[in-house]
Amino acid sequence: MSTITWPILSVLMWLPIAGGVAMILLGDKGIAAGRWIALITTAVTFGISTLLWTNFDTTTAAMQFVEERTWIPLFNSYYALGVDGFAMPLIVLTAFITPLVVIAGWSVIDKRPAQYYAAFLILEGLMIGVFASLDALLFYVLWEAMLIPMFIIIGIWGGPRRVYATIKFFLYTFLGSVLMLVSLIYMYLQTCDAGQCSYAIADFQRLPLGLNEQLFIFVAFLAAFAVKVPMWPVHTWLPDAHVEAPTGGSVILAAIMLKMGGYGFLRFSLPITPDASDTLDWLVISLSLIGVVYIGFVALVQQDMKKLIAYSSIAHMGFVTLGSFLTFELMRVNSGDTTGAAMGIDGAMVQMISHGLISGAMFFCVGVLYDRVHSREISSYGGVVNTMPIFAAFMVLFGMANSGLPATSGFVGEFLVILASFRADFWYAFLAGLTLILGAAYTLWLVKRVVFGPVANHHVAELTDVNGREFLVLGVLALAVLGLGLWPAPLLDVMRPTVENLVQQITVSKL
Amino acid sequence: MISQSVLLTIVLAPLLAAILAGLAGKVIGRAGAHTVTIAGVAIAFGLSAYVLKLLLVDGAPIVNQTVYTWLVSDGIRMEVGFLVDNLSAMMMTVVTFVSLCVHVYTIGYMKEDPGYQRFFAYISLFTFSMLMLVMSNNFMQLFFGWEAVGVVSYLLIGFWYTRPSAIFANLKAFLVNRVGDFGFVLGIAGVAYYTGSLDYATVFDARDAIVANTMEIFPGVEWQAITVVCICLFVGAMGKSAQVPLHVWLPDSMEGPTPISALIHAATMVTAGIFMVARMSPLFELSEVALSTVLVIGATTAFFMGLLGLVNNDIKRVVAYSTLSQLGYMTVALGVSAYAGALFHLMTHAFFKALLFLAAGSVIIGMHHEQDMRKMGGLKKYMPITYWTSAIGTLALIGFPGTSGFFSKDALIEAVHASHIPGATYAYWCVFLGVFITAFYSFRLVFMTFHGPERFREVSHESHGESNSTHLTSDADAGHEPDTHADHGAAAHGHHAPAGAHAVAHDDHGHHGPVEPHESPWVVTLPLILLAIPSLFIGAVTIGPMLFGDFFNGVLFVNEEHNVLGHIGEEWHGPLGFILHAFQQPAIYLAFAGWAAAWFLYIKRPDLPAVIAGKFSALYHLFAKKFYFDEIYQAVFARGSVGLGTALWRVGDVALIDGAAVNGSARAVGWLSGVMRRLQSGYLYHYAFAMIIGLSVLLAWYVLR
Amino acid sequence: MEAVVTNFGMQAAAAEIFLLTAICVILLVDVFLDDSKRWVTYGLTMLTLAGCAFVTVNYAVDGRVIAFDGMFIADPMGDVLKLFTYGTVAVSLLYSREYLQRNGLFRGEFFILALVAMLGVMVMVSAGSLLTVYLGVELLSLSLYAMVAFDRDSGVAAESAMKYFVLGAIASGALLYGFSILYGVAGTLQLDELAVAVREVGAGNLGLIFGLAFVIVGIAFKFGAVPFHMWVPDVYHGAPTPVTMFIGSAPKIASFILAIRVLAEGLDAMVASWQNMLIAISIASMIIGNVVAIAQTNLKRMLAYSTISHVGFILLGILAGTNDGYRASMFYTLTYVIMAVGSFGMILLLSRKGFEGDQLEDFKGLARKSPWFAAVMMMLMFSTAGVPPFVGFWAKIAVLGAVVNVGLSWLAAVAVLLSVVGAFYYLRVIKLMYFDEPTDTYNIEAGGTLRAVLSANGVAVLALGIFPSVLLDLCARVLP
Amino acid sequence: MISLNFVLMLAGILFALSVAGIFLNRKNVILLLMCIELMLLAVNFNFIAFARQLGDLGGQVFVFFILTVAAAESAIGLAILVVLFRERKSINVEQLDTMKG
Repeated sequence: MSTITWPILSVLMWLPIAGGVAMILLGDKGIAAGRWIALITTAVTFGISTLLWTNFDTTTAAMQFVEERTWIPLFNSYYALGVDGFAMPLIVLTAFITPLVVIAGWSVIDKRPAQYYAAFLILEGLMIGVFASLDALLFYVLWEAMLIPMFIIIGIWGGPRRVYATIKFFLYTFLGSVLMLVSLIYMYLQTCDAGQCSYAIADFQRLPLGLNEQLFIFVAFLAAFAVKVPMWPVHTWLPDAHVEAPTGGSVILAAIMLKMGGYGFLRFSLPITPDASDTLDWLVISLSLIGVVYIGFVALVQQDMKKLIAYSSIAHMGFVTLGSFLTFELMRVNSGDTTGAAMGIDGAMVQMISHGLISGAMFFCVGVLYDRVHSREISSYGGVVNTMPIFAAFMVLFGMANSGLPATSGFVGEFLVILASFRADFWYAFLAGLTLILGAAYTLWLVKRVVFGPVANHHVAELTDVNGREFLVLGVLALAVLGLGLWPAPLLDVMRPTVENLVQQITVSKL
Repeated sequence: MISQSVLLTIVLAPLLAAILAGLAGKVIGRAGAHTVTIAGVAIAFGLSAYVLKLLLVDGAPIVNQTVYTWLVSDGIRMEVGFLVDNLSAMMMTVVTFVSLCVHVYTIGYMKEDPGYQRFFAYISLFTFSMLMLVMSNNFMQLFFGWEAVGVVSYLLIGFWYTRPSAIFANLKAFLVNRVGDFGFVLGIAGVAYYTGSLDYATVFDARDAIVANTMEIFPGVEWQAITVVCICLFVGAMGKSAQVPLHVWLPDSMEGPTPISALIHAATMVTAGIFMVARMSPLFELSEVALSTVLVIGATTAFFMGLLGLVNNDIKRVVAYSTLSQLGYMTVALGVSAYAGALFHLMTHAFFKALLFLAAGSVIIGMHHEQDMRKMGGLKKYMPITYWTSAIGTLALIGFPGTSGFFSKDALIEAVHASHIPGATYAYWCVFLGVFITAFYSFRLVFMTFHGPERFREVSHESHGESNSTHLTSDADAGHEPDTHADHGAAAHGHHAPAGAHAVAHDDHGHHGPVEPHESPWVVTLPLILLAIPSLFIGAVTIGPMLFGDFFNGVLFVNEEHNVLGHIGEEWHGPLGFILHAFQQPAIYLAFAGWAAAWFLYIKRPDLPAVIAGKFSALYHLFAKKFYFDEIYQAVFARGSVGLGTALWRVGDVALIDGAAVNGSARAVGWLSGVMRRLQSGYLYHYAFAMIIGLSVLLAWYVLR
Repeated sequence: MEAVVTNFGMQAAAAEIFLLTAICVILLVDVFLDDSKRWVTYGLTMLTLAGCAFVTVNYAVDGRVIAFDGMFIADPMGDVLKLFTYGTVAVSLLYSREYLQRNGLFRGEFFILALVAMLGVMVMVSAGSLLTVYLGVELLSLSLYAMVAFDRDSGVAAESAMKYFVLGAIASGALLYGFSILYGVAGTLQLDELAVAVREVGAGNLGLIFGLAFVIVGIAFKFGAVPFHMWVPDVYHGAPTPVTMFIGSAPKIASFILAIRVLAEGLDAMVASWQNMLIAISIASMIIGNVVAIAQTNLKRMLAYSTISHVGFILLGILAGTNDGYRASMFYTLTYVIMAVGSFGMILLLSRKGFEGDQLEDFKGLARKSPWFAAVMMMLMFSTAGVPPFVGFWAKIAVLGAVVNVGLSWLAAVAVLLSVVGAFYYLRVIKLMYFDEPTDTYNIEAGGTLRAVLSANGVAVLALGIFPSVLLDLCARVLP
Repeated sequence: MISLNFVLMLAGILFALSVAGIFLNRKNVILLLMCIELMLLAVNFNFIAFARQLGDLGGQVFVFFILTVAAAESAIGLAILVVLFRERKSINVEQLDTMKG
């Protein structure tokens, strides 16, 4: 087991929050020091999170680095943290992205900078907490609390229609999650009937539930997670939120917040309501496929760079949901044989991580341009390569990654999911595979219109290439994207026991 | 014994060179850039040749080893590894050799270009990718190389990124290739499904598992799984090897600098599809349906794409169409299970087609980046080396007895003739007539370029205009900017002027109106000579072992009933006998006929072509417009998907989901609250009344139930 | 539950007696003070509250003690509620002082009325018989009527007072009518005997149900639940802010205890009947409250509607008819009181001479003027909206748990969905504070006390949100 | 001998009257106060009748309290009325509508 004896997860969760509070107290006057506080805090957090990876026991599906303290005796709810193969990579991703966000905002944010960094730091802590919590109540609290900083971030530092966007974002996601709350309470009461009241997710997973109960719970979860992912047709908050959010906000939103939905499916929906998932997987799968294709076409015609990338995020997240829900169809088609299920889930997880890196990078790229020209319209660019060759190189690289080029991380997840879905049904693979064409089409068309071509206007003519700070951010992300693409094995090794355990878990009916 | 380190060096030398030239281009400078890359490729070539020798001469065992495990998921182990047998060794050698020549050639061709280092980085990177493709021992890595070469070709077609036509062409090329890759991935998925592995050896051993299965893709229609898989894989090949209907990208790819056209779009990358199908021969052999598909598509490409070469006046595009048609020939060979024949033609074609392209490039240099053949003529005496080398290339292309092309093509036609699978007859006629067409347009090119009056002396504007009219067709689909001459002029000189500016381009064109052609520097001519040698002789030397010998034993797999080559091989009495035998066949006379016709129309009676074009104007335009493929694709797929996207977005997202559902409900609530607040009328008696209502409801509910 | 019955129960009612005495003293003292010395009254009031707290703690009971021949009940829940009432009143008086002084309302009557109203609450809390309940209700209501009309120079105040009065009178009339019927059927006024009698008569008895309907009207009115809510917006709007704050806080505890004493203890056998009635009422309240609040531009009025919606939630717990339910409702009531006091405190914080600060616009750009208090308001709003990690969330989850537990999951679903609608107008306040720029340049003039208490109030909302057990366990202990 | 039901009916009628009076009357606030008194009287009838029926003093005691409270209530009501009149120069119910919505 892990050699770490101190409460590493609590540190990961509370260190950034403490940093955020410190920033608030420090205020805008001491922002010069404040930036460094923010950077150091996040960097240290990332450092610690790597310990999580290095000390991770890849032989077991059990929760690791577990901490447990009584929190609300009346509800038998615990402050319980722990990670498995799903949570750990996502936590590391979170800790990896946030410092980049801090760096990216370094000299760009001049409006209430202290609060800006504070919001991001607190957000980071909460997000790590969401991934790490083993107690459903704690999970829900953090899940909702997470909305608050993001609400503020979009609302204060966002674009012209920020208010509409941020309120839409908040209510959309809030609406999604309240039903989940009801079903959590319901399950809690079921555990009470079973004898031992508990909010522990593990107990929920063990909880015997009838099919109808499961269906209701599943739908409630679906409402919560589908909005977060987001899946068609509850995706429309995302483009607005992305377009209006400041660069950092978009990055966090795309890179991490969307992953919570996928994580929720893996942690809650599938293990808690396997039979309902079995009954309704057609729904999730078809929504995912619609997402991939429909959204692919929609992305094609976007005139706003951020909107285009936002839509592409939706399309890519379609692979996550698709991969996660293949198991049952596989069993149906191949007479109970679950081969391929694990591959689908592997693919989903890898896709989440890689999309975190790529979409983050894409939004950073847009941010770089936006900081110079203050326009997100594709039409106001063209021939950027002439004035920003280095940036152009990055943009092309990430564009290629976004269209799923082998040797970039974007390929791995999609490849695995397509392979797995072929086992379930040729047409799943066919529709999913269309992303090869659509993804390339919208991404490279974007690249063509923005990066290539003759210098379009005097703004472009006056552009200056990326500075050291931007180069650092983009470079680090580029390395991560290539690294994961060239050698994804370590990531999959970390997840394997957890994935296999999940497959084994959901193939056993609760009825 | 072939050590892994050697193989790694072969692959990594070009990669490192590329990285060095790409990232440190500024530092190491132009000379540095071409030195490192050439060094890298030279090393790769040397070692490849060494490996080939080890295999052939020293009889070293076939290498099939893993470098590292890419990932393991659900029991399927995906690895990066090398499979080096005669096939891949041959490909490695050819690729590195041509690549080396092109590297050297580039020094001369690109010397004025500001993107010098970038260019060398790209072509080295390409070499790396291509090597990864051919040396792979599993599908995953194959697909990696497959996509990687696609990307490099994307980057290189768009090398002059300020030219709208160029960046249109590279996007087009990538997307069309992606359509192929889409099928390819499905094929790979199928393989993985039925065999549970992506490793060649394992898959081929388990191929019976695929045969055993059927798929019901459309309800009620049972398909042979193997057929589906093979056709999916072949779709990939169609994309890379530009087979109808996925051929549209190749002519446009001529937007790239000429060395690229030679290396990528003639010699190596476009043959990846052929290579892949040959690699998969154990699978394809099991599905006659798939083979017939391959055969028919290849035949169609061979014949109809050849026709287009007849009318085009852009020297590079003529060669491009001949490439298309030759790829068709190879595909036909695959279709009749003459894999060896296909690979043999692949090799010879690699040499002479690269030669032709580089020669064309040399002409273009000599003509100061003029590509319109009608502005050339009589160049023979100005650029002799170019002339003779390209003459050799042309002879090889039309299959003049004794040249390498002769052996490969003739054997190929023989094979088709001998085959009996469905579609063989059609295919035979296609390739058979194709011979005439090939000869015709090839010599048309030679005559228009090197013989006849020196048309470059008079600057004829109507011809210029006319040239656009036909020439334009290749870019009309680009939807922008018909005057591609402007681009050629402007960009090839490296002025990165906005291509929208016609004026600039015209001046540009104007001031080098009448030019004095000159022979190209040695860095350009040396590769021509180097390539001319194998174009002449390699065929005679290698036909024996490659077609009828045991060169491909254990690599290619041919079902007995398909084994046409073996059938031909029965009366194989050495190259000389083959030549003699050829004279008893009609094909060769067709070739001569084509030659003669070209001579008659373009030397004897240069006025006739226009007349004929006028007579058969319908046909002429059909050819000039390339059967309207681009127009149709543009209208259906490009505009179609944009239209669909707009519809889905405006109607689906904006109107329905957001407008009606989301904001709609918000508006509804707002309206409701506006209504409800009126209940709060402010009048005391209303309030009281409300209470009474409430009370009576409660009472009624419970008392009067 | 077995109970200690003492006929001579002075000490059970020690707090009430002390308070009454204190009121008389203050009344006398105040008469002899001139306006410059009003702070004496103020001080005495505070002392009285402290004294009450002391007495209550001192004579706290650990079981159910019935005194005055069953007229008076003292139990732990009562003690807790009383202590909370003292606290609430104290805090609201602290908030109010500056406003009152500024507007010439800093007069003895205000404090005396407040104390009397509080006495009414306490009587209700300890009511053991319908008679005591009625006395408590009237004691509270009458003082509140007077307080609303307290600002004699304000027309709206007078108007709202009149509306409040008339409607309140109708309500208490209905309540009494119901009582009389119950009395007639059950033959007793004692709540505990009533419970027994109802069981004998049978919950299905038409007479009882008839009476029950009237009683419900009375209770619903005191809560301000739809359709008996009409007075709430106007009174909240018209009354001077301190009075609004007072009405919005302590009396909620009274309404809660009223429902508990009468329905849960007196008529527990009829749970089936009043559960259905309350379901209808609570859904209506949540709908009207949340939806109409959206259209408001006056913060006091908006909070009035938000009160209505919260009442819907409180009723959810009560209608569950289980101890969890009552506990949840109690928790909800207490947290609601904390949040309401805070929200009105913010209005008082913003108010200046000739500036009420009760318009939503007045909050524009507060985050620029005073980040800290903007944060406090944000916490209050999110808490009121029921967003974790603030205490309001726990109130909601407790109530929902109780409802789901009695098999009314659908009701819980409806409730949460409506709470999403509600979230919108709380978000709007935050939007005004954070996303909009200030329209005026005035700074907050409020004094130290107000600032300190308000800060504490805000922090409490967060702290209780992170460690809800503190309060939850308390409720659990007094309502086992 | 008058049976309980008659009294109850009377009380009910009185109550109904008072209620009707409250929301039918649109002119004078004073009338409202009267109606309220009427309502309380109806309740008193009930209590007394029941008390007599049950032979229990509690009800009658209750009545005394009600009477007292009613007195206080109308006192406060009139006080508010005075304030209102001072401000609005009118006691017309229909003019009590400055606050709505």
